[in-house]
Amino acid sequence: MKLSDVRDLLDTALDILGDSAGRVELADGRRRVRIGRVSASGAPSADAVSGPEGMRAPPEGITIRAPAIGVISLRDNRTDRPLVELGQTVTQGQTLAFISSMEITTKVTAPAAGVVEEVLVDDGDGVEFNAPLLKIIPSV
Amino acid sequence: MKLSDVRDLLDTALDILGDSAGRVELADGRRRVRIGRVSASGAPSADAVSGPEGMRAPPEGITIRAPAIGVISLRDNRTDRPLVELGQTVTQGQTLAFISSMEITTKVTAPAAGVVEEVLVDDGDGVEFNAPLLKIIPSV
Amino acid sequence: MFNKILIANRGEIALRVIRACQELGVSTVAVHSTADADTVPVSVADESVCIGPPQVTKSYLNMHAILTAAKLTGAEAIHPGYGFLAENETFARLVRNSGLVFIGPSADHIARMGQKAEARKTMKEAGLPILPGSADMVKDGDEAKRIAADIGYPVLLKAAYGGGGRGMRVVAKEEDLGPAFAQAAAEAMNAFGDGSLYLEKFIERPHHIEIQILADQRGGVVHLGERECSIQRRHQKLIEESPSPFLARDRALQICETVRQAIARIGYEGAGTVELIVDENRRFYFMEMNTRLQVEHPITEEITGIDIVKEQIRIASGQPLRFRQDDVTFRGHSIECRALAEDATLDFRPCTGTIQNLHFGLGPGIRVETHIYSGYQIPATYDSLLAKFISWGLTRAESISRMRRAIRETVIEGLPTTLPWHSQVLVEPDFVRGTYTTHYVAEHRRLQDPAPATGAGSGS
Amino acid sequence: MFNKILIANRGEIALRVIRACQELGVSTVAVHSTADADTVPVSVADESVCIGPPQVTKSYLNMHAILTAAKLTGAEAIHPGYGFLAENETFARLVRNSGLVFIGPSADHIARMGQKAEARKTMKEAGLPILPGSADMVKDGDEAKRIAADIGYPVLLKAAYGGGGRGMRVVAKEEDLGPAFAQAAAEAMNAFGDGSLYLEKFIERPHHIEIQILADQRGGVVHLGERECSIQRRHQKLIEESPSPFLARDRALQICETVRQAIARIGYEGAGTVELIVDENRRFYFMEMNTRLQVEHPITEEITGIDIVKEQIRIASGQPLRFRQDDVTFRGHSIECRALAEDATLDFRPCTGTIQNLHFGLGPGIRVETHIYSGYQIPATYDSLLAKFISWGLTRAESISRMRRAIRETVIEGLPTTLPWHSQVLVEPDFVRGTYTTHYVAEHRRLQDPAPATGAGSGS
Repeated sequence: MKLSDVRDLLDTALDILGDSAGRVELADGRRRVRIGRVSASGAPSADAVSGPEGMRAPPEGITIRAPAIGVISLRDNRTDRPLVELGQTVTQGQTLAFISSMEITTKVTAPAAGVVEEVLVDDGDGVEFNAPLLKIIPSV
Repeated sequence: MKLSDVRDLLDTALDILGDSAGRVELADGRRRVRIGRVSASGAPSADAVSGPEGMRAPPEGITIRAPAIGVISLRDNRTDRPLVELGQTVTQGQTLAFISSMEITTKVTAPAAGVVEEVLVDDGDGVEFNAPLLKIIPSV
Repeated sequence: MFNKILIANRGEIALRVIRACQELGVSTVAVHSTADADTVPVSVADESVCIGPPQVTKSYLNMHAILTAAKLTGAEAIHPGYGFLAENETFARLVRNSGLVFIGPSADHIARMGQKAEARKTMKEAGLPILPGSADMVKDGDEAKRIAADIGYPVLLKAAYGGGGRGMRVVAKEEDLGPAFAQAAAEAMNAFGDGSLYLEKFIERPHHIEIQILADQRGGVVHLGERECSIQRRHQKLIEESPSPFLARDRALQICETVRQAIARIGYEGAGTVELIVDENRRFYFMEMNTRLQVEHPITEEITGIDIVKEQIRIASGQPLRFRQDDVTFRGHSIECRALAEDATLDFRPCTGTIQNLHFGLGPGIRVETHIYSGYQIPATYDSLLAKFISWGLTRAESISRMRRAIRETVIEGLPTTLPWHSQVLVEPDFVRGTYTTHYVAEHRRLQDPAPATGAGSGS
Repeated sequence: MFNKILIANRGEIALRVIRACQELGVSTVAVHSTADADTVPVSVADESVCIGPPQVTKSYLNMHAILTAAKLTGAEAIHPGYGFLAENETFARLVRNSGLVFIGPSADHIARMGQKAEARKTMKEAGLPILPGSADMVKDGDEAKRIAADIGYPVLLKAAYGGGGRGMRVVAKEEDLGPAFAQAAAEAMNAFGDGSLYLEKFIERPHHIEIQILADQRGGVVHLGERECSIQRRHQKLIEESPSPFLARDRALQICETVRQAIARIGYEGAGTVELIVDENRRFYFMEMNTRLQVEHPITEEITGIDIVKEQIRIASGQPLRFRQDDVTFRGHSIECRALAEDATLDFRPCTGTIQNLHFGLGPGIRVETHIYSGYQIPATYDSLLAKFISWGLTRAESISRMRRAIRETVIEGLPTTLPWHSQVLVEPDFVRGTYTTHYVAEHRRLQDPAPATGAGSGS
């Protein structure tokens, strides 16, 4: 089974089994696995911009993809605090994540200023090259 | 090469090499071959029915196909005269040709009364099952 | 060698024969019905001739049309493939009387082997054991007991004019024979209007094993080993393999040699297959002879390296065999899976449809014999064989693993096929161990259950 | 045996290795660039991981990305295929230092065989003849004459830092050597800024013949016969065959055995190929060793029945070879034609395009190794190999006739391929007779002429 297949499968599972926050916990005594789709609650939704002045298209989200294969870290190495939170406004060039592949660590930075709409991976996940990591809605 | 390919090839050759009657003669000392496309001069053409009353579609020709594989004879066995001529009016059930396959001879008859528009084979040709032999324009 | 051969068949076997001709530098004429105009053999042959409408009696069984096609195209010989006119003595005679060569045995041999009783008599005289039983119909229970005492229990009572199991009884001991005879006779009378019964030795765990023979016009005869064909349903083979996993090599070669000598005695010519029934104790009995190419001939080609179709053509052209028995070597193991347009979950119900998407898993040790292509519409008129998957491996295990892998990679969309069933057989323990008999399909009905969602193609 | 193997390659060879793993019951991880996401090996593998963008340096040559993929998926071993990292000593070392198994020889053997001079020294010590010549650069015409007198005329002068024929002279007799030396040195100085020259024996009609070796971790070494690979252009092979039509069987086996013993002496492990140059008199000289699987390995598999890729994996997992030299048998003849996305009429110019229509001529004795499918877009980034056609026949003539027939039936539309050229070679008298050398492609340039309208695919 391919990584993308797993992703699709989990997506379906969450639709069926997920709680209100879109999360499922699986535990078998020895291990506990939490699967969650990170919802874009803090980000402006398409609805929010509709209305009298809402005829223009909603701002398009930018998907930030993995620049390398490796293990993703969403936390600051020293403080252990999340690098970014959902709904947070980021500046262009701001560090969003790190990917470690063997001894090499690659920084994932914001290509534009904007608001973090979605985080598509969990801290510690293995990610393929080009895998979608986060979505940001660029500031207009 | 298939029989149908040969037919197409000959068709093209006739377009290029044929005389005004659409015939070509090939001879190599030992053998002489005449290839000819039988034109439908005697049959009413589409042009003939156009004009003020010509809005209806031209009468559709019926293609008479070989009911068996074999060698075709377009002549009366006893008189050696052609069974039908181009432009000739035939009655339903009239014998148009014979196909001999081993000891068996199959009669080709007109499925409807009409005018012989086109003869697509030469006397003595080998024909496949279902090969087009003649076209007749049925009497309306 | 011939200049031009007409192939009086269709589908994969027509293509197989055309390829053999091309390799020999012989021109080919494909004959076809109107339904088969757009098929691969027709497009690959040097010439093609439409001989009739879809109905086989008016096309592929139409002897006059086929002979006329041969005359019109100047073909010198006719290869009948298998099925259709391949074992028709009249056709073989007609072809020869027309001054053409029939690629196969003499009409006399076809005739003799086509009659079951005559075939058994001939081969018994030639030295092959025959299943013990009543030579003729059995009068009554007492006569049955005398014969049974002679051949030993268990015995099988069979309706002379029957089929489908009616009027059939297996009897294990003498005291049951009287009542069984009465019941079977009554049942046969009821079903077929005639209560006549035969009696023969009952083989509890039979193997259908066949021996491939090649014989030239000068008395040269070789065998190409055996094929195990026990996996059948309604007498149609679904999987064949060579060598047989049931026979030790020395026993197999012993049987093959006995058959070879018998075939030499009857003066047979061409390719032929001797079908045997082999019992639990590896005793064998002659059942019948197929005087033609078999569907499953490729597995023998894979292990011997000999192209049986080309040898048929060489023999028919008068050439002697280019090898003697000692020159025939056997390497590795080969399996054939017949992908049929049938739904195994509905008791192998034939299906039609259009091939929507087609991809064959190929690679090392895999040969696919097929005439289908993406967009090909399977006609309901003809048989259901879509493709033969033939695997070869240095060992039986390798041959199985390659077949699994090839089928797993294969995509045939547009209609059900037997491949999901084959996939399940290829991992089923009795098959993997090679311990199976002609009862295999019936004893493993659960393999016909609809496959789980993970896909029956999964070979792991 | 391993539980999971990562295949660090793409295209047909990735598929070939995945199939071998599946037959061994080993899980597979396909790594791929973004350009290769929709390819057959990616879809057939149990898992797939995207490791980088289309550029090979960032994907298929990206050692860290590949090792990371292995770590993330839990693969225990890495098969490098051919090309890319297959002969990269650093990668082999990195893999082993990461606690994984590199399916191939030791980094030391890769390193030693990767340096031409070092490889020749090693194999000379191990007992293989080396092309006679100056070990070092030649000072002047007088030294050249002394060496030439020793090794015999004709000799070849070669620019030490050159290529493309500049600074190169063939000298047939001593009186011409002085002037030729001066000219070649001047030409080399002009072209490369250095006039240094080597001198070696000139082989007028050379054959490129290679020996396939398998060596386990316990000193077991077997050869699997030779391959004749003389039909090349710009050092890329276009047709290979086994056995070589140039060598009598006893001479071929003598050479193979000499090579086998030499390989045993250097303690090599895994599959490997020893490339030889063979002269008019069947004398052979070691040229180089490829410490990996060769593109043309299938022809050896066809005649020996041994699955070289599976043996590579077994060896890497620590298993001893399951056969000794005496157990290796050779049957028949096999030919490979490499169908490349190149236009032979434009001096084999590489082409790209989308496969529009695809149909492979299959049938007896034909194996096709390919990753292409109908609708597949050939990326310009990678090499031009579309499919390998491998034919087998009991004789060389049968192998050739089957290859002709298979190519004639094959349809690959959407871009030019080398198949029309191959079709012409397969009926060209020098090829059919088997009398060709490495000059074949150059000496038969007319085969590169645009084909007549009747179609180059016509094999008759």
